[in-house]
Amino acid sequence: MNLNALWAYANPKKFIQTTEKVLPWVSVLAVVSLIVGLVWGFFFTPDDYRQGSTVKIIYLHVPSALMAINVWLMMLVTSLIWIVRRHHVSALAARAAAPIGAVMTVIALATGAIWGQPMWGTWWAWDPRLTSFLILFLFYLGYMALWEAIDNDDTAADLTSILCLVGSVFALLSRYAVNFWNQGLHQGASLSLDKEENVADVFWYPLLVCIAGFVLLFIALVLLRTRTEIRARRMRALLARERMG
Amino acid sequence: MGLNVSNLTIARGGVRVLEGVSFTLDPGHAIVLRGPNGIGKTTLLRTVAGLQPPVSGRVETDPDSIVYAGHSDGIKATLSVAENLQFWAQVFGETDIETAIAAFQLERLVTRPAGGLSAGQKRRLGLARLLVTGRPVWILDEPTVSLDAEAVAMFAEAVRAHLRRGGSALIATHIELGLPEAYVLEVGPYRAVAAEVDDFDEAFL
Amino acid sequence: MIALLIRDLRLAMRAGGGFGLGLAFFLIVVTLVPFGVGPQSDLLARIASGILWLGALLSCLLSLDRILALDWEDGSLDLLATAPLPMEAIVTIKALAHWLTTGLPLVLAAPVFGLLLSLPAPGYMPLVVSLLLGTPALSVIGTFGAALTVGLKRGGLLLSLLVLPLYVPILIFGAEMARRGVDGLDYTTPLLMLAGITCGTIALLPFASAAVLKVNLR
Amino acid sequence: MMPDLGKYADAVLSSYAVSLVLLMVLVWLSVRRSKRIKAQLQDIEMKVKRNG
Repeated sequence: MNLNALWAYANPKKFIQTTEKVLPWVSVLAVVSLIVGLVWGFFFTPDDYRQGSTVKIIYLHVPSALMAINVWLMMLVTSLIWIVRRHHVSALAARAAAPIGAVMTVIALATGAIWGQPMWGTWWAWDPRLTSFLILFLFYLGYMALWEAIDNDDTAADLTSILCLVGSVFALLSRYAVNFWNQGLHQGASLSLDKEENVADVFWYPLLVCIAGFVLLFIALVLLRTRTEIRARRMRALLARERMG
Repeated sequence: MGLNVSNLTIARGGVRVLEGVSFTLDPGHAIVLRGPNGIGKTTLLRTVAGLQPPVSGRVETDPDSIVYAGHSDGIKATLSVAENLQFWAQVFGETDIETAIAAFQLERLVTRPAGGLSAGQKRRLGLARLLVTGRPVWILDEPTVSLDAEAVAMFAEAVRAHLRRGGSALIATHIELGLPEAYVLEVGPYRAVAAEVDDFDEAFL
Repeated sequence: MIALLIRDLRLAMRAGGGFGLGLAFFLIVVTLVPFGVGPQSDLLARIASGILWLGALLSCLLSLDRILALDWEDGSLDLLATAPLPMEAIVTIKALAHWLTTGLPLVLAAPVFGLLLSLPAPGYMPLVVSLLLGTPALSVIGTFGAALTVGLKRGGLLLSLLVLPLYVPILIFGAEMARRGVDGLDYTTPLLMLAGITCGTIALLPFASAAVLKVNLR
Repeated sequence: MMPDLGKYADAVLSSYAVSLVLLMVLVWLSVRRSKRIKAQLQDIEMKVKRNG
């Protein structure tokens, strides 16, 4: 496939036309896989011998934590595309994704806190992972606030893209700084995806379905919200032209 | 070193305001831009001065030959008149501020803090800044706001002297400056034509 | 460039807000802490380095919106943008002027305020060094934030929201270095990390600030 | 039907509740805004076309 043909979808009108057809399918797939994954995980998996039934929280905690980071990465990529190629759809997709990422971060933090209470005996610990997610949440808030604060859409797109780039570097620095600052309680290996062999198959397959569900849900929401942003943008452009007569 | 603008299209807030603007400004000449409010004169001047990129078209000039003066003069209230001018002279690598002070009759005000000047005096100080920069192409947006008749004459004389030295000026204004030798450019005919509503693309219009 | 620096310093002195205000705020924070946590000197000694770092950070934050806002309002920024100075140089000078008027006085005053909070003797050296290394980065990052929010009406609060997360790594390494110094531990690692972050920030962030400022001037 | 969650029932159930509520609120807000903006845009497009 010719790579240049891909850029055609960066035309707002073409984007709306294409996503019109794709969106229902993605939405249905997302709902189905979320229901399958969560039902499978909640009703048909055994308890962990150490963590008891709290292991079921994994089906929400791990996918949302993954998405919290991946959404930011997606915003970084689309910001770069905006800076380099100046496709408006790209900048608007980043804007559309940010609230989703923020909600994912909140879910990861909330489920983490609820899970931590019985396991570690505390709702909140200044553990490196938890702290990093809190900082990530602050980055999302700042990014969204900057979008909201600026009237001119192109200016807002430029500024938020640069903030996203600079923020990514500093988020990474914070991650290392926080690790250095406190070694932490969070079990890295047994539940994280980097060492998948440590998660028994009974937990692993429903988890995979849940992750797929979260990814699909994110795609569906991003498409929907990007369409909204494109329309809102066109609306503002038309109104501005009306005013100028 | 002149200024050559060809087929320039400019936008304000994402909406095209002027398109196909072309003109040439040669050394020793002045162009006065005229047109109703909101037509895009300020945007045009800012684009020519390099503060914002054009939608399409070209501005050919040496960026180191241009000095821009907008609606506000960049005057610091706590610095004296002489300190304000000295600062801008240093930024542009010049030293002489006496000529500028004399041209706008600021002699009696040099030690006064700029915050204590009247609006017209501030404007004169802002215009005197043009002289201390030593740059040949002046780009002026409504330079005569809050000036009285005498000060307008002062300004016209300063522009005329500047043109005699081989400089040039691009001025947006509503009033008669008393510069009969200046070429008047009406920007009204360049007003951008709105595109078809249905056919929307990257510009969302 | 020197002219711009001299002008900014002169303006800070004449307006009176420059040197004095940040220091006064720092002093107030240090005075209020014992009211909040109690006057026991062993407790104060334990938290002194952290409080001093937080106080320095907050008083730095206080003056950030003035870095560019005044020059924006009176049109100086437009004129500077068309002057023969690269925008990168302008933002660097602005950050330097901010550091000289805010950061440096804080660094010099920190030992005195350390006395007030019964900072243990081995802590003074690492505290001052960490502040000396960290505060320039605070000013440079703050200039980036100020450039982002320069055209906005209610920029002040947004500026804090944008800048504070960026301050996290510097605060962590700076405070960690000071804390290790107090405990008599080896503080080479945080020292090197802090120095590295500051150098990287000073070297690279002005390009981002300049790009942002150019966008805002359009 | 309902699996035995033992002594951690509160934790498990509340984390599912919190997550699902948050996700649903996000979806609901997105859909609502999408519909509203779509309608508004249609209005404006009509108006612009009528005015020529």
